[in-house]
Amino acid sequence: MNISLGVAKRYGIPMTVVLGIVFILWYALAIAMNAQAVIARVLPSDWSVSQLVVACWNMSRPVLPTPHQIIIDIFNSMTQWPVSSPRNILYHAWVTGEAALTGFVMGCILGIALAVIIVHSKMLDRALLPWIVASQTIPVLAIAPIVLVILGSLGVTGLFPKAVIAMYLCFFPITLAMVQGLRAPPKLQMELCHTYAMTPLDTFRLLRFPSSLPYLFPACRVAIAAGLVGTMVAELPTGAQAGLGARLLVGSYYGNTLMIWSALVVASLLGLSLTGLVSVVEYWVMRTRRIA
Amino acid sequence: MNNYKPGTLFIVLSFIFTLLGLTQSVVLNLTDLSIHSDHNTLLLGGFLLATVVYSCVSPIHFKHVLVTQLGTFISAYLLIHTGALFSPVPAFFWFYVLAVVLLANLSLKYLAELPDRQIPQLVMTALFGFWCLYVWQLSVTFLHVPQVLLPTPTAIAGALATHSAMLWGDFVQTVVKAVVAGYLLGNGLGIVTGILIERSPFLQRGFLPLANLTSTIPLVGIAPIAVMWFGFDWPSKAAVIVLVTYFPALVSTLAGLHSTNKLEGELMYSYGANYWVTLKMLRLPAAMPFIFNALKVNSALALITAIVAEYFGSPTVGLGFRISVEAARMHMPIVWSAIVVASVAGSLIYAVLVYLERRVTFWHPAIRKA
Amino acid sequence: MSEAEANPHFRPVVKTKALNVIYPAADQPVHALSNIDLVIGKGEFVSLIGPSGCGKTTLLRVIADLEPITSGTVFVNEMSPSEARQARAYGYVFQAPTLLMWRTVLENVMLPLIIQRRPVQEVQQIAKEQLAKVGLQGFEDKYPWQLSGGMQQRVSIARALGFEPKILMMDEPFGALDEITRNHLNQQLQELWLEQQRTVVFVTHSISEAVYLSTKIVVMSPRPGRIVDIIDSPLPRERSAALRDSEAFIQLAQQVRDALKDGAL
Amino acid sequence: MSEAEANPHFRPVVKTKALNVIYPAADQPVHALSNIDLVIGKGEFVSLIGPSGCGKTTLLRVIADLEPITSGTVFVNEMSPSEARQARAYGYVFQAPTLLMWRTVLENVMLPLIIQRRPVQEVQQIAKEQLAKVGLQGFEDKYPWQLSGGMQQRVSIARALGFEPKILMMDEPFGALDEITRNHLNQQLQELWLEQQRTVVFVTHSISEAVYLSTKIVVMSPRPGRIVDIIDSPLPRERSAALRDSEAFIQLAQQVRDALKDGAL
Amino acid sequence: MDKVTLQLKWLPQAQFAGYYVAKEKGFYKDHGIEVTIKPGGTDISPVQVIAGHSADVIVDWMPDALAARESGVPLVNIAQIYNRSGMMLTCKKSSGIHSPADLKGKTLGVWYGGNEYPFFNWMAKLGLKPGKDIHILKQGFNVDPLLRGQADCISAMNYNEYWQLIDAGMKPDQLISFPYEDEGVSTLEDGLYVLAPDLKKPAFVSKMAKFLAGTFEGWNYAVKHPEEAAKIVVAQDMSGAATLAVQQRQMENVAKLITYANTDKMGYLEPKAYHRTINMLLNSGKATVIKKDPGNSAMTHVVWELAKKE
Ligand SMILES: Nc1ncnc2c1ncn2[C@@H]1O[C@H](COP(=O)(O)OP(=O)(O)OP(=O)(O)O)[C@@H](O)[C@H]1O
Ligand SMILES: Nc1ncnc2c1ncn2[C@@H]1O[C@H](COP(=O)(O)OP(=O)(O)OP(=O)(O)O)[C@@H](O)[C@H]1O
Ligand SMILES: Cc1ncc(C[n+]2csc(CCO)c2C)c(N)n1
Ligand SMILES: [Mg+2]
Ligand SMILES: [Mg+2]
Repeated sequence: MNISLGVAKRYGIPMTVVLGIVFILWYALAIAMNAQAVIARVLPSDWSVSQLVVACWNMSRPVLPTPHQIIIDIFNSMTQWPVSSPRNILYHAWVTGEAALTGFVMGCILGIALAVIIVHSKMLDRALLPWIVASQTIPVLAIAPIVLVILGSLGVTGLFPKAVIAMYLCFFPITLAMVQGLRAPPKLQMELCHTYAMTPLDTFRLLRFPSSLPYLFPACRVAIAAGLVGTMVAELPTGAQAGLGARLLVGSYYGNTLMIWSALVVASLLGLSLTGLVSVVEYWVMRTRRIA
Repeated sequence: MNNYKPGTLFIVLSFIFTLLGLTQSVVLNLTDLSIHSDHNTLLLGGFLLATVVYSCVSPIHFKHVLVTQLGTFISAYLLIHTGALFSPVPAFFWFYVLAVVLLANLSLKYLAELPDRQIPQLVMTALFGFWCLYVWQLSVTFLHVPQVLLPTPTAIAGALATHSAMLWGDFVQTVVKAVVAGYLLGNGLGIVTGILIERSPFLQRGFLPLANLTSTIPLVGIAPIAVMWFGFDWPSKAAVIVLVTYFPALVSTLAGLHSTNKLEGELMYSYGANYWVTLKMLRLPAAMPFIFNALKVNSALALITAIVAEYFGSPTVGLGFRISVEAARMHMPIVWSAIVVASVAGSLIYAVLVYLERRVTFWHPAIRKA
Repeated sequence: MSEAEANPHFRPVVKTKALNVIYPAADQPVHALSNIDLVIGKGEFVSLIGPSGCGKTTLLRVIADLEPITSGTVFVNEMSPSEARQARAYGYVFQAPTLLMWRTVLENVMLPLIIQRRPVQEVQQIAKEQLAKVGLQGFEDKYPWQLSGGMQQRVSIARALGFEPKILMMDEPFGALDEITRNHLNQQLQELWLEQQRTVVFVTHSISEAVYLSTKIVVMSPRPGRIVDIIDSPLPRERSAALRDSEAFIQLAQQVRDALKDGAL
Repeated sequence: MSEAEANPHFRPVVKTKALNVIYPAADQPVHALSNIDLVIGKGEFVSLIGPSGCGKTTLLRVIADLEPITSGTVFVNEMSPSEARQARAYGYVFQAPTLLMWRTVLENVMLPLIIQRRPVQEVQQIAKEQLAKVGLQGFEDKYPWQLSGGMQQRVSIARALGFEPKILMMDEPFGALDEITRNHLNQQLQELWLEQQRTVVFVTHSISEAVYLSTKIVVMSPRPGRIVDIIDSPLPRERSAALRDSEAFIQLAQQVRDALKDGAL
Repeated sequence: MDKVTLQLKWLPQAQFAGYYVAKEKGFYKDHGIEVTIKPGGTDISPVQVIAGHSADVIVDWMPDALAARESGVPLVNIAQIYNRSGMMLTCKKSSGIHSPADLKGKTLGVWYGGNEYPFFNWMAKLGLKPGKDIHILKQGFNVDPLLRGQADCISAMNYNEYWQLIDAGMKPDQLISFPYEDEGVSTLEDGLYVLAPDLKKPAFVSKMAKFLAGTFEGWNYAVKHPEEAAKIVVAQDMSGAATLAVQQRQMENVAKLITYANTDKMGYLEPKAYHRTINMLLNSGKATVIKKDPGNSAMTHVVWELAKKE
């Protein structure tokens, strides 16, 4: 209770100020960007400035929608439809979040497994890492349809193919961080284990893995955000199925800017809560360690 | 002396698979007289066996490792020829494939055991890549995977050669224009803002949560908007890159500036050093490993972003344009050749960054060791 | 008021009054310094000695404006510690060597001088001399991680000496050194102090080191961290190696040892 | 052959012959150990003493299979150091405390016992006893960072003792401690060694510590790292605090001091 | 009951109403088959799906299907749903375009991904060289480029994008459209394609005949009842973006392209139209889609005739 109050005090005012500035800029930008279309298609020929401003901020197919339009759109979709309806944005957030989390878990497993074999195999250390780096320069959007089709031809459909794409984006930061983390134990600690003639498994369990946790968690935060992007990318080619990615696509397809921005905002909030989830786990796991 | 040889498991398995393949091919030859390729399958089996046995008895020294490597190459070459004789390929062929793959793995393991100076990193990486491509080629060819799903590496290489001029144009459009401009601007702004707001905890507390929020905005959502705002040509791609690279650079710069050791900070403090001196002498050098991390992560991110953004509208040139258009035309070899260009460009940028990082943060424990 | 303070030439450099430092902690706050009254005069060599955790480091840090105090007052040259720090009064040698990994040994020693914007020629000259004094000539162009822990600490010492600060604060600077090097450096420090009449506040665990170097020995005791005795040294200001075997030396050492034992009770 | 080795009961535990360790370096290789011939018998307490950089740590590391040798031979219990290590013959206390910061003090002490897959009950029991022996009862559930440097080092010592290794290797274990705690732990170590007849190889900078603890003192000298003298202690195996003031003690200390001085020339 | 999987070419919309209607109204079931309809998406290529054996039959446009044949996927048209092409180039009158000749020097949005061939053919006919006489943009999947003034003309389907422009506030008299059908460069759009080897299996052929019969019934019904068809389509949309008004209007426009609906020739591929499309593709400028004339191998009436007997 006390702590959350402190956090609110420390962050409340600065965030309000910064957000306030952002909103002011946003509304100003909305006028600048929408004016042309508003003048051409909405306003009567003898318009006044105040009419222009109001019209720009409430246009039905704006170039840049205003925050209140987005909030109202999200609010309407959440209140006017049951959660199980495809017209409720929460439904899409859930579909995306579920796949992203699954992919994240798979990415963690793959990422850690790769790091472990890289750290323990001289050959893979020298031969594999550059290819892992190269793998990340392959554009996901290009391979997503191929992966979806190939998995589809193997009879795998639904959540899993999306999770695979998410995994592809997740594992990389985790592998990099874990390779670093598993090598993080100071020389002296490794030598201590050496003098005890610890088995590699014991060394991993008792020293390497715990040492790597401070590296793992920040990477997890990056990874889960990347996984979310991956999931949404995977939802693009499959078009009209559910998910925030699909919302982005159909919003764009039907020229519904508000739908795009609502999906974007909800995606960001979803990303924030997923990274928050990782932070909570981190706080719990690392509670006995000193904050440097 | 400890006489355990690395990769014993690989030797044993490879040996078993060779024998399995050999016996099966002999049986097949005896039962089905219509096969006239006996000498070829037997030659392959014999050669494999010889290589496996040689690698088992030879010590791990430069020359012997090269012989093993060479034997593996010849076996792999014979394997392709053997496979071409049959349609569909017989079961023993796959035993040979397994044996060759294990042998390739073994020969790489031996190379890795040699001192670093004898075998440069690049050679290891290239060989590993070569064997991966080899397995890819074999599987696609002999499992009859449709080309529209996955082309063979040779087809991709062919497309690279025939369309080199076109791909060069795509490379210039996407990498030289969009990526370079967006990357420099995004990272530069991020680092500078990081340094500026580091002095103000107030701004940091206001900015960082926002930075977290925006870093979770998917770029696939921003790309269509950027095309809408900044047009079809490269500036819209650069704009998206600025947006996605800005916050990682900012956050890492801040983390780096905060990473200085307490004691070192107190030392400068006790000297009464002012902010800028401390920044120049202590905090920026200490932040460099973090900044380089961001630069490395951002390099891959920038490239992918440029390509993805081209999906949402582009002039008729660019790697993303090429990939999306040719994928729809079912010209998979061209799609993959564009992907190869993207990967090579990305890997080169990454390699340059790693080189710079080694020069700048030579003192960092992780780099010192190497 | 101690004997020395009664001296008409006595000019206080550090003065603490009813000083308390309490570290907040989740379970139980730690009373690291309790009611410390201490006066250090100009040109004095003061050693803080006491068992682990008695607050020696904390006291040093308070004087150098590195730690906020909970109550009481501290004056350094009639100023607050913060003002004294900004006037570049302190040279601090930490318990662990604190070298910048990206600077060579020479560049590390040059650091505080460069911050003072002295001409580079002169700065290099001074740094080289100081390195020679701690026996590290020939290591100028090495990086810190290429040196042993003891050598690194010697670089830290050279750095603090080159700086010519009004007050030299040393937190167990010789803890990582062998007896011979340590004695050698003790002697160097002694000569330097004699020559320059600098005020030194020195933390040590070694009774003989404290006795050999100090004009005043502050014996401390933990839980709560407090001063149990302040012993003014009867030894002459100039000290030689032979002194170690003298009666007065052994007697003073015994006095410190007893004070330590008393404090432990 | 030394006096002790002539003894029919003498059973060598460590034996090095013409041992050389040269660290390659870009500019000039460092000859860290040069032609070391050393025999350590079962149950001996051997101290390595010498100035900074003379190769004490390196010699310890070679024996414990932490450092490859350039030439010569090393045998430990008639085995190679690597085999001896795999037989879990070593308990090593490093120069700096080497605790895992995510394990409590008790869990840190339990570490080597756990990997031997001993029953948890017993392991806890032993760890608690050992912590009590180094004066840390009541700190079992603290984390290392909640302890001062000296306390951390005591945990390291407890950890090495609980393990009951055949050879106890200690690299300046008491360097970070104050004199009182140090003397106390010296005495404890002495009693323990007497009781369990363990072989100990001990690195120190302190002459009195070496003399007080050892049955054999190996005096080393740097550039190149070599043994200048091996002094068998004439003192009785059992040592008491009073011994420090005895004639024999002072004489032996002087002998070591002289050997160190000779080596320095 | 036989199972059939159908892969659509694009998002669920009235463009594919017939299949959804047939499924929802039980026409497929009446013929003894169970049909799974997989919606398409922007980058899901139906050809890849059928090559990966994840679908039995796909909806595709003929240029795409013929190009796929040359990439090694032997597609065969078994029925042609749309008899007319709905594709056109829509321009803003304000940019000074009144006839195809005015396109010179203008910026044109073009759909790539297999849909660009008729356009290039047309430009070749007009003698306009891409890059020199006209500036080309790869148009995304919406009409923004025209609305934002980034392009003077964009590609549009007369049943969809054109109406999005209207919905965005453009007036019909501000726009001018050049339907490819009128410019003589049209190609055959939505048709049903299967893999040639499958057609050798009698069981597959009879299954497909049942599928066609159900499909034709579905389309005939949808053309007659656009509102009900639109409702069915909207119910199938999982993205929650489709609206009844839009889909109903689309259905009405689509109906105009299925000229054989509710006649005996429903779904019949006119060989003349087939060959016209092939000829167009063989002559579509520098990079032709297909290099060889497939003759009659890319079409068959066998299944269609069997379906008539169902
Ligand atoms: N940052 C801190 N937070 C909480 N307690 C602290 C902190 N720093 C020191 N302490 C506690 O304050 C007391 C005094 O610590 P200090 O470091 O001054 O001791 P010291 O005399 O220098 O000991 P040593 O000889 O081991 O260096 C100790 O009990 C220590 O545990
Ligand atoms: N990894 C290394 N690479 C190069 N030189 C080294 C390395 N480790 C030690 N040395 C050098 O070898 C010599 C012996 O070092 P060692 O650490 O054994 O000394 P020591 O007697 O333990 O010193 P101290 O009392 O300072 O701990 C020194 O000159 C040192 O600089
Ligand atoms: C990215 C992209 N945009 C448009 C089309 C063309 N297209 C094919 S079917 C169809 C339905 C019409 O509403 C449209 C527009 C495409 N294939 N890919
Ligand atoms: Mg201290
Ligand atoms: Mg040492």
